[in-house]
Amino acid sequence: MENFPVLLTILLSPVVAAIIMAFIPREEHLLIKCVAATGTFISMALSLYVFFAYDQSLGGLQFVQRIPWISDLGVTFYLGVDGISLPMLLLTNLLGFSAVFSSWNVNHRPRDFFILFMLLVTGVMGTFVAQDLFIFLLFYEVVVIPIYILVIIWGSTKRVTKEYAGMKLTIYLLIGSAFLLVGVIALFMKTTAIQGAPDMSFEGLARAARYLSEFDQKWLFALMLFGFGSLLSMWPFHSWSPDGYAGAPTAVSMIHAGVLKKIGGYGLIRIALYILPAGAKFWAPVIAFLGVCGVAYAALAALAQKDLKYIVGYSSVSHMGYVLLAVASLNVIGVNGAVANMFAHGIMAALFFSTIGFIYEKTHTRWIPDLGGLARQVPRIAVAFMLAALASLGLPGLISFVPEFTIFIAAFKVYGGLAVVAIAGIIITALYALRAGANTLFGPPRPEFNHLRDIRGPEMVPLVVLGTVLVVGGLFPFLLFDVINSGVVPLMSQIGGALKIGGAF
Amino acid sequence: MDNGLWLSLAFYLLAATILGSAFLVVLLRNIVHSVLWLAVCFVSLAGLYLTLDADFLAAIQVLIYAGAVCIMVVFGIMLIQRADMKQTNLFNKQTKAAAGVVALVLAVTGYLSAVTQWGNAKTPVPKETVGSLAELMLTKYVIPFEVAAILLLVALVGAIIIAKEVKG
Amino acid sequence: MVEFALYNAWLVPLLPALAFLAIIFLTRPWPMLSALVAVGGIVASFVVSALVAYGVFTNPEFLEKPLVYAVRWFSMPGLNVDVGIQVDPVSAMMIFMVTMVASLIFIYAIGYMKGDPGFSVFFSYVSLFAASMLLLALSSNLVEMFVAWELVGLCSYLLIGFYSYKISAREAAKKAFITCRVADFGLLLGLLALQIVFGTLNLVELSDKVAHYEKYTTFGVLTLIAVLVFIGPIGKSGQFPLHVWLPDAMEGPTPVSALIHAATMVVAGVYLVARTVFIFAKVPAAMELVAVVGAFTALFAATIAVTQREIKRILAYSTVSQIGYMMLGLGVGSMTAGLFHMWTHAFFKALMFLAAGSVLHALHHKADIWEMGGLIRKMPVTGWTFVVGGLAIAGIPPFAGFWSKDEILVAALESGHYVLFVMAAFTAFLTAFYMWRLIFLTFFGEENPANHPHESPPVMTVPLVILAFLSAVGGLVGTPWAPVWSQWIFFEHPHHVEPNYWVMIGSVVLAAAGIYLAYQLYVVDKAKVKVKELAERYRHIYTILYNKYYIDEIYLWFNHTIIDGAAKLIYLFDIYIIDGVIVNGLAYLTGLSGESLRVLNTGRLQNYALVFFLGVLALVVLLAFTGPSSASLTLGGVK
Amino acid sequence: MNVNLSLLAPELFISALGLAVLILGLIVPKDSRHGLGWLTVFGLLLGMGITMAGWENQGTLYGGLFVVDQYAVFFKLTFLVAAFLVVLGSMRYVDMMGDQSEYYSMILFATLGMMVLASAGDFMTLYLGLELMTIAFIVLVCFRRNDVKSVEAGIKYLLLAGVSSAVLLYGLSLVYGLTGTVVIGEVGRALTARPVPALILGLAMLLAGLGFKVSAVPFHMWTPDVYEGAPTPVTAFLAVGSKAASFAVLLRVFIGALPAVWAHWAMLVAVLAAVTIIVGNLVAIPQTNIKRLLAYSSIAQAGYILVGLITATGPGIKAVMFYAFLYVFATVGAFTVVTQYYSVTGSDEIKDYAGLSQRSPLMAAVMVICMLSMAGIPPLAGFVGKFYLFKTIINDYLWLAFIGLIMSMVSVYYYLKVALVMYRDEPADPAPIQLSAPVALTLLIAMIVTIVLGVYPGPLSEATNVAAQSFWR
Amino acid sequence: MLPLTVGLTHYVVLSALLFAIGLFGVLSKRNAVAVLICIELMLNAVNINLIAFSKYITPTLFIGQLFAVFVITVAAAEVGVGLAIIIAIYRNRLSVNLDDFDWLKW
Repeated sequence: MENFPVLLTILLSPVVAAIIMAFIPREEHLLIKCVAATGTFISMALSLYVFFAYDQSLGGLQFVQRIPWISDLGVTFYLGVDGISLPMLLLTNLLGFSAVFSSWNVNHRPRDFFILFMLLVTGVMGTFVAQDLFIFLLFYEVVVIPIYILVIIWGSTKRVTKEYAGMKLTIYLLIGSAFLLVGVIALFMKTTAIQGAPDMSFEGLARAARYLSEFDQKWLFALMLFGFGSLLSMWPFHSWSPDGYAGAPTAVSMIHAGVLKKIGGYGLIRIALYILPAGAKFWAPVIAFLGVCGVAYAALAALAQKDLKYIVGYSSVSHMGYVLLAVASLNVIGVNGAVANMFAHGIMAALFFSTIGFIYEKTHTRWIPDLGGLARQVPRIAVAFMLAALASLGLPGLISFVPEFTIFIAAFKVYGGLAVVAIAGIIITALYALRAGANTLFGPPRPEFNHLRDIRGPEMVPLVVLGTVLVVGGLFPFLLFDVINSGVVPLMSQIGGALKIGGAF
Repeated sequence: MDNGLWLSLAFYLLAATILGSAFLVVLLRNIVHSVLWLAVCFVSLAGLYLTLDADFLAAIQVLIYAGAVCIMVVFGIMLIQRADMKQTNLFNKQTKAAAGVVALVLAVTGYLSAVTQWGNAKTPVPKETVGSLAELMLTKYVIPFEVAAILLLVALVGAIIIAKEVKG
Repeated sequence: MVEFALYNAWLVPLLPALAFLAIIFLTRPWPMLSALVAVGGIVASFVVSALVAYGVFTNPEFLEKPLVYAVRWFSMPGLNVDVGIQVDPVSAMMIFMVTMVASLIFIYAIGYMKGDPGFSVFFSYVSLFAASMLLLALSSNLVEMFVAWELVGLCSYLLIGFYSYKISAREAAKKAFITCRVADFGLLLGLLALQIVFGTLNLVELSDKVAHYEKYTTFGVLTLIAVLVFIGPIGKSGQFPLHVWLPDAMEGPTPVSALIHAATMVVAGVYLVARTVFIFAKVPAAMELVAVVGAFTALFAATIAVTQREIKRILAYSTVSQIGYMMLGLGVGSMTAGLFHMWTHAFFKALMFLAAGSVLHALHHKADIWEMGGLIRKMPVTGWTFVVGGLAIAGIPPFAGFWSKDEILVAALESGHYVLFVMAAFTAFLTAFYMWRLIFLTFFGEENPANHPHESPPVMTVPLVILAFLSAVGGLVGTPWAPVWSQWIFFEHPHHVEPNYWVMIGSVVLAAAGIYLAYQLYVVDKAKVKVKELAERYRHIYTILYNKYYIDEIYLWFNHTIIDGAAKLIYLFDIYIIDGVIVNGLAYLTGLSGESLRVLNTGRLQNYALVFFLGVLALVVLLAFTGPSSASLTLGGVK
Repeated sequence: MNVNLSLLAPELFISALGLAVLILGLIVPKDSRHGLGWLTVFGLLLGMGITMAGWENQGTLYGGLFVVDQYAVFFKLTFLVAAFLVVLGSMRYVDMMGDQSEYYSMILFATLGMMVLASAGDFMTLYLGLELMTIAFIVLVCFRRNDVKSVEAGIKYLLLAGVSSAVLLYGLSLVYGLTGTVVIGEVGRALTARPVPALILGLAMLLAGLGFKVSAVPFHMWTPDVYEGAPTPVTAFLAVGSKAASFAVLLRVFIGALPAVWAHWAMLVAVLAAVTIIVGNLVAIPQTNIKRLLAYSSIAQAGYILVGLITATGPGIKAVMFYAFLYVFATVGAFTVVTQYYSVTGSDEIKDYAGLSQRSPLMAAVMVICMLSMAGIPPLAGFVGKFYLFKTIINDYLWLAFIGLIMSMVSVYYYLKVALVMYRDEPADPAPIQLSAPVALTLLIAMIVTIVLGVYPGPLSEATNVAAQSFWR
Repeated sequence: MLPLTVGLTHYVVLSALLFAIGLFGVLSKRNAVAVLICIELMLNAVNINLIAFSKYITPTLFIGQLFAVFVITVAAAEVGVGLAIIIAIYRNRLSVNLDDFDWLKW
């Protein structure tokens, strides 16, 4: 087990599943779904193993794999996990596995669907285990195209057409990544000039970037901020997010809102902040401001929505505002909170989208005025919905409370009044989350939904898996935080000099 | 100097013919007339080459251009213009714009060529032009030469293929 | 045994929590079994609590030093949060009271909820509710307390909205949660500030540090923190101006009302203030605030209660008013008095709610007291127990309410809060009046022929009787002559109250006056002419009171006009400006430029040649007029 | 004169092959001319082998007139690979067109022209190589001589190529006049940093003439028309072979002969690259014909490759080579799909590609992957190529990097519109498209190489590094 | 030296003039054949340059002349192919008017 390439196996398991599926006749729906489930299950099981086998006392990168890759770019095929990437990896696999079951009823071209979905999951995972910027970039956009195709075929047209939604999602993120790419290339050239030899690993870049001029740090960080920020749906670069989620099929919404978005936050911490701390320090107030804007703005916008997916879409923009605010606080607590909140939001948003997916599948509508009283007819869906809604509003005992709490501490300490605005967001969040829940699930049951069949069998998997994580993570936050902390502390101590912001309180 | 004077005279004369006939080629409305003036232009060019001590080139010019090319063009015209030849070579709608652009191009090329301090080797050209060219072609420049041969083959085959009547 | 209970007090919240899990995952299909599990859980918890209480109240060491055991919940550099159990007299009293009342309510609910399709779910919810409340009581850390605090809120949400198919229930639940959220926002800010300033949220450590707060922060900040923390209780305990959710919470099943209003949720605010009293004690201004809010709320709610017609709604406003009393007690510096009132109130208010539930049960949920009357003949147990509750709340000795109310009044007077004292005294009069108005209209006078009441089954009446007993004697633990209560429940040093006979007599007179007035108006005057006349004469005041000072309407307006309006505005801005103009606009421009450039490819090859030579010209011009120097200046290019 | 003929082996082999195909066409009966395709394919494979074998065998012939360095060899390999893939993927199409022997020999002679171009050490060889390639292409473009579009494309290409050759020649003649030599290396030594007026003119004309061949804006106008009208395999070969060869010679001329005035032309090339990228990508957006769309996209690609020229350094040359190589696979892959689809349906309109993903998942996948590689989406080869290209200019031409990368993301828009039609829509005729083995092989090669080069570009990167270093030897 | 005395510059300017005339024809004539012969004029302009440079710059090397030979060869080949295409297109469209050949556009 010592030298077993765990991460590579995790990464390749869905790919292998996809390849197997390609050779299954397209009519064998059940077999295809089983293969997909198996592929993601292996990844999930292994990532759970990695999560618990990770030696927190040792910290740092573990399960490392390095293969020289491109010599003149200093690229190594460098996989590894630390406390920051580990939760993200686990999250991806939890969601990947759940999403397969959320899509259990896809009967329109399921083979294509699941093949693309496997690629999507692999791409997302790759970004979290890559420790080399180039390899990170390779995975970074793998996901874009499967998502586009998934949206245009299996998506749904509501306020905007699915074609528009998919295209907007794709192009928006790609343009963001174009800026990121410019930043990366410039960073690469500058660090190569400093070191004399190219090195694309995160550590190598960070080592060399220390000698960058302050000006360079600032503008490079700005580019990365734009790139990662638009992926994180940082206000005002968020408008792809609600439309995109609304157009996407359930599984894509789950993965996209659940983990893909988090690549933005992860990149911001693991790459931008780590490599360019001085730039981060310069831009932190701006990030905080945009984060707070996002929290308040998107929460209010969510309040005005009548389509369930739009509510969750705006809600995710709002929640990512917290992540930004946390990152901007530039201290251990904040970054801990940011990573944890990404994990928490991932689980919660995925459960939300999964549930909405089931509601839509069964009632053929997501329009709140057309819904109501579902709690009586489909109680399990109602449970899932309420779990997600309550997690969304940061109910203690569910996974998102402690992350938000830590974020608030960090942000309140650093930004005071600005943070208060963000914290006030919890009120609006409660308002829209409960309103959505009340108007969908409660009230007089509608006779037209009497025949609905509650989720059962494989459909229960997302609720069970994600709900369990939601509760367990909420009751035992140290499970999550100890791991994250073991990654954040070394990172922050490495860049502490550049930040020169007062340490722990 | 005497020689130079004659040369100058010849140059101006030939230049005037070349430019005049070239103008006519462009301006005339009958394509056959244009081709005829083209032949005149080519012949005078051959004369110009003689003033540049390029007798072999002059010969080729007459043979290939004034002879072969012009005849070929006339054949071509005959194949496609079976009716009246009078209005066969008209100007298109962008003539004015073209004139403007050409004027600018001419101004730029003419000016930039004219103001350049060109070198002048002041060495006479060896008399043995044909021999020297032949030797160059078959030794140092054999690759371009062979390529030219293949090129002609390609052109030949290509012309046949393209012009071949389509059956059925 | 006692030792075991003391050191394993975590069982107290855990047992109901386990009951919750067991019902949800195992016994849900079998209602009676579920009920048994729930009752078993809470009774077991009561037993442990009783042992804990016994252990605490027999060992004065707990007065000096609370028993705390905790485990790490999560930690990172600069932030350590423990979860633990803090056993001291206050928490022991609290869990004892909560488990006792809750046990009775659970048992009562077996009868009350019989036949309800959500029977099992109901018991799972109330179990969770009890667990949360007990965790709140035992918390050793403010974060933990906040967690429990919110869980209590969640359970109240679930229970108020228990009849979720009713739109009113759904809205009431939402309103309760969101109103509390607004308050929690303040509380959360306060907790954050505490953590940031003092670096800990453990109660024991915090109280040590706050004692020397000068080392950490300024007086101003501490004041702010105290005020922020107090916002939480304002919401949770239904104090003005966040009391609006509480009357609406009557939409839940009656046992829930009892649980929420009597023993548990609403007094959580009082309990929190008591738990963090070390902060308030340092900040007189915050104490004043607590006292003023309490007194004002007491009076304010009482005035509303006078005009209400629905039985549970009157009780709800009475609760608001009574909690105002408790806050007043805490605010004037007597934690002893405040908590004492909480203790007695738990019994008599639970009693009244359950009795009211019994009435509603009998009348098939017809709630208007004007349509009742003479019920005592058909429902003697319910009626007479309710009367006991009425006497207790009105403050007639020796019933429980008298002692605690008296103590608060004395504390207010002694601390020099004369205005507040007068307000409280007047409230006492009003309380007696409206409560007896209710009793007279409901249980006495003429029967309404439309009703066919019948006494409730023993499973409901037995708890009523027990509670009536407790309401009668529960105050005896804290009489001025035998101040057992104040020897155990106090802050810093025992608060010994000398019996103040003037206040005693005064309050009894006021209570009697209130009851008499009610008797005159509602019993003697059979046709209720005078009442109608009064209502007519003071029409405006009556309307305002009947409409609860229009506070609900103001909030509704604020919510629907300001918040939703802003939401709508932002949404429109989002889709038309950010998305429409900027994002789609850029995309449209891109497409448009493509379309327009495309037209240049006319298909005429001579156009192409023309463009070609324009290109050549452009190149020449660029080359000729942009040397390396000027070009590099303009486009940042050549080295 | 002692001539090391082994250096000429690839060229000799290909010309022999071309002649053989031509002659065999006269001998072989009409029905079995199909075999000529296979002969060409295997011949090209052998040619690749011969060329590869000469990787270490470097030298110059005739005093620098013919340069065989690894730079040239790499490009020759690129052309041969392109020709190989094009022929392999289009044999059925060619059988439908008829005149196989002429077609294949033209392809081979065009390849020969490119190879000569890659090795050209002087202007005359350069010119003849260029013209050999061009004339062969002209013939190929109007090979479907009963198709109006094909012939129209032919005449457009002929006349515009003639004009551009004249301009190029004019420029070459001026450079010759100024330096007294036509050998590229000697020109480079003879020129000084201060340009005389005629050199400015010559520079502009060279850039325009070669810009025409690589279809740089504003010399690109012929590209869409010719690409649309030409037989699709020819378009593919035109897009990859002709373009790559022209880039090979563009680099040779500008970096080899004109480094002295680099400071003057660098900015020009940068502007040209920017304009090309912008116009190519923007105009591709509204296209409805797949070939036209790919034409505009190839214009944009030319803009990207031009970026590598700007710095006139080893990494830039390397980037150009790298990109040219991967571009071959992406383009041929896409065009092979177009060819195949045309043979089945007779349409090149994008809307007619509806449901391709269901009729032939492989074709749809190859199309999407190839297009996205052109757009530079990781982990496909195009991304690595763009990375190499832009890394050379990032320090001095940041604005160009922004333009280039943002426009490459814009380009995804029109590529995805094709994907949209192929994947979302239901096919009009749901019958699966049967791929013949060679076509399937071509598609697989294109797809796999495009992915592999994107994921593991190490070896190619090494090779291009070596080749780029050989440029100055 | 008198400007009248013929030197290299004269030839170069003459070349430029001829090039321009040819170019004008290329840009403005409708008849495809006319455009073709105008291209020949442009090529001849180049030849003037080449031969003049050959005489004045490298009189003994004959590079320019050789270049001119190749240009003439290629030009002839081009004309051949060009005429073939024109014939083919005439057969298809019954026109040699370049303005008609705009089926391929945008």
